[in-house]
Amino acid sequence: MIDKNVASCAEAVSDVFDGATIMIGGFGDPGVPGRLVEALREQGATDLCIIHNGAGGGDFSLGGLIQDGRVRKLVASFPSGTGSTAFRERYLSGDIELELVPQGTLSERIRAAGAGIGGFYTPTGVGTRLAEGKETRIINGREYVLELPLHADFAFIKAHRGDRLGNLIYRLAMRNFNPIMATAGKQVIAEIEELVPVGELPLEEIHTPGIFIDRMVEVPRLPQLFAPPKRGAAT
Amino acid sequence: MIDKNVASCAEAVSDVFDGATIMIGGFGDPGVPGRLVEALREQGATDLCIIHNGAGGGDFSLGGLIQDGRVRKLVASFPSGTGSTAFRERYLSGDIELELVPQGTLSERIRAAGAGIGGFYTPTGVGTRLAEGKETRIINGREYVLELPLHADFAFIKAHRGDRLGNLIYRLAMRNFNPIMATAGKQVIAEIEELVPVGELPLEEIHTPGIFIDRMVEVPRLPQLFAPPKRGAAT
Amino acid sequence: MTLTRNGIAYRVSLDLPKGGYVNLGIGIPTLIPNFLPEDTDISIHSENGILGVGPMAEPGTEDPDLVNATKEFVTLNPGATIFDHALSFTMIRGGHITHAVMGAIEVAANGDLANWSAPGEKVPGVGGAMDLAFGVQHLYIAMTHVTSKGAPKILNACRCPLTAPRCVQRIYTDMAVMDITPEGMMLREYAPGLDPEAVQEKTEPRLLVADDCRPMEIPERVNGVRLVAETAAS
Amino acid sequence: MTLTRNGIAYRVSLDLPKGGYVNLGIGIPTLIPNFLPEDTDISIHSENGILGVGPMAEPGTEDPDLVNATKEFVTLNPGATIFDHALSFTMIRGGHITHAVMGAIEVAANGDLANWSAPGEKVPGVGGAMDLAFGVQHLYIAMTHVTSKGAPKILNACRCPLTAPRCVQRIYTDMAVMDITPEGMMLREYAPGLDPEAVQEKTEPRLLVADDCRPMEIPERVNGVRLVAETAAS
Repeated sequence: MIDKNVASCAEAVSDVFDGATIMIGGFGDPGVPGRLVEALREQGATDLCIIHNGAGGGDFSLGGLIQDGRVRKLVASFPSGTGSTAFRERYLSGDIELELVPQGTLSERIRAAGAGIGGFYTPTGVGTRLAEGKETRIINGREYVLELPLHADFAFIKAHRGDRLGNLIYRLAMRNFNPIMATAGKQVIAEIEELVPVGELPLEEIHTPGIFIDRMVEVPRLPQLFAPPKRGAAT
Repeated sequence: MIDKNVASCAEAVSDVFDGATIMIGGFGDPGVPGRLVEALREQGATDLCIIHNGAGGGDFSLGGLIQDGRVRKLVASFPSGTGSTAFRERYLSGDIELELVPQGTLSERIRAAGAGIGGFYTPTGVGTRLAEGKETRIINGREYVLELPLHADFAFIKAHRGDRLGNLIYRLAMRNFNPIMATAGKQVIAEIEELVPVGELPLEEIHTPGIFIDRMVEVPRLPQLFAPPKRGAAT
Repeated sequence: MTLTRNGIAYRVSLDLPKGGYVNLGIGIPTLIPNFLPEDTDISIHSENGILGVGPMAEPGTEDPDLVNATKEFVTLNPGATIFDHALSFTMIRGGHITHAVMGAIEVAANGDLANWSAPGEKVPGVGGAMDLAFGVQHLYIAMTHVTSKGAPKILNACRCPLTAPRCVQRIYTDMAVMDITPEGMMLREYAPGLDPEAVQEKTEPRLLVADDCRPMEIPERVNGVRLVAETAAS
Repeated sequence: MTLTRNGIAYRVSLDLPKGGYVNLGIGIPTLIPNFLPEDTDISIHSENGILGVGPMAEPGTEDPDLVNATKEFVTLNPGATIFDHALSFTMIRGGHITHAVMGAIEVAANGDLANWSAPGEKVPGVGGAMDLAFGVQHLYIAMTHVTSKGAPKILNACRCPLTAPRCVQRIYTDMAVMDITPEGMMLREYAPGLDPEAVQEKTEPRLLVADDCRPMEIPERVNGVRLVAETAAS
């Protein structure tokens, strides 16, 4: 019987190696696998390349990992949030490299990696600083820039409910980058809030089929981070 | 108040013009908007280019449209099914043009059109007859072929339930090409089995957000085409 | 007299059509939903995967899993949908979002937009601004006409790094409504009490004046919110 | 003695690992699920957007919305998932499907595969075969060793149009199990009662014989289904 569940976040991230490239899901707080990232801080791997929409906040999760000096490079669309103090400090001192990518291009490059696409042409960025040095091409009268897939050794994602096969459901805006990062990491590790028996997740509502998931760990939702949804439609 | 519902299939397809390119969803029977295609047969537009996985069957729906001599060109991955007798006959007599596309490339080209991607590199087909004459390129040591988006003037799709805003839910294997074709047609017309009030479709289960839908028509499921699902998990 | 920030938002709201799919940037655009009639069925899009964003959540009722692209806690309107980033940017890049309204640092006469990298900003961040500027059907700018130091923001050519070239269709400011046309920037409306010359004075490129150019029809207040500033323009 | 079609399917089933994600083509591969132990948690993938395909539907209980890629009415196993074509081919092209088992018209010594366009077939059709051949981690071929006229199907070079070059990893036939290796085609196992020479006789390329090459261990019947043919190979 296949059971992708592991006992702890520490076990889930135990094989992350120095120099690894790691995708971290989430946008703002929703969908960030914060406990996995905290376990990675404990685990010790360093010289990491992180792919995430922002640069984390405060000294928890990605913010803490950056503050600890463990991140060599960040690939992000919006690392300039006011809360991203650790990144700001290390970026301004030249201690971290930044690859700035428009958000839609970031998401599409991740999807391309997961879908076996070798590259794609997007209009986004043509004629701007973010396309400088990149190959462009006119197709049907419109100019596009060639963008390449973003692969990762590991993807850390977060979901609301999951079963032992790795089938996952996200809640509300927790979804964001998580389903596409789940397709793009060589090893995909899911932090889930609730493990349920196989067959309990409604078939047609499963957002991420288990095929994409290598390991998962149940981290019950913290009560102080939870307020009940306000509208019937929202659950 | 926005209400994308129209009264009849005839009204839904009334503006299809001669020479139009039309995507038709479905794979096998599930998800084929057969009543819309039948209304199109009545409507009379001809010289059509149809994008569909197969070539239809018998003399109903796409099979009938081809039999009526209304299809100039078919873009498909598997037009050779034994039931596709109308296509076979017209193809062998040279009366219909065929663009044969591997199924994954067909799906990705449709998605690219919907997602504003100008083209993409896929490994599928490199070194085979289906990539002959196409541009290839080596990226990270692997050879890829450049494929371009497939746009359409109209997309005919089918869903199980929908609300007046165009939010749609598919049932079981009815989903297939429908959600991606919904993004790729200039005018997207949905045949739905049941119209429900806004708010009734569970928020996180909606497969196609209404933004992609222009018009929809309720065509109640025919009892003789329905057998109750056999397992609890399957509904 | 010039418009307040709410006044600019109100004026934009009049141009958003029933059933539109609208992405709103930070700043003045976030005030727009307050002025939309209830029956417009306008769906507000948020890059992080929401269509049908409702009002901000009341304090104490926030749902930690429900934020908008600015990371504010929001609610959902009936008929809202949730999706992943790939589909969210399919909506944007694929041209399905009918309107985006965003702020700007600079706009040029040819519609060039600069709003992602300000002078002196040390940490760059672009978010979804570029995809929106390249992808949506109609890009509207809502901003103050001049900088806090009184310098023009509507220029002959942008000096800051571009978000996208030739992307802006219409500009709404506290002083005027202007369209980018093939012939140049065209003044459509000016704030009550101003005139085309007063707008031109604060605008670097030469303005064309539309045949039907007119003062904005704008109430002083709506729902108790002031739309027209109490003091005259500086 | 040679294997029956069920025998070939049985032999393939022994090599599919626990927890594998397997796409099965038409013909012999469709017989494989009958031989998988219940606890393998192998998920059968169908191109039209199903992972976790179960047994064929019993007559009278078919669900019209639930067919596999061959358009047969199927059921779903617990834990099955449904998705659209984009995600289905993300699984295939992105290398997430661990195994595909398909039939072949011809296989060449270098692993070239031809199975989408047969000689004399007038209407071409490719379906998902090319994406599978280019995308999956392990591509296995399950087929009869020779054509119905007795001609070899394992050739020095394919004559029919290729599905994909150098894609096949292993071939299972009624006579043998062979691997494509960098050195050439290597015989691993032969049907009970045959020997390497008998296999070579029906195979165009020169076969390498593995050091541990051996007769297949295969029961005559499983669950009443005959795995070994009653008559000797022609």
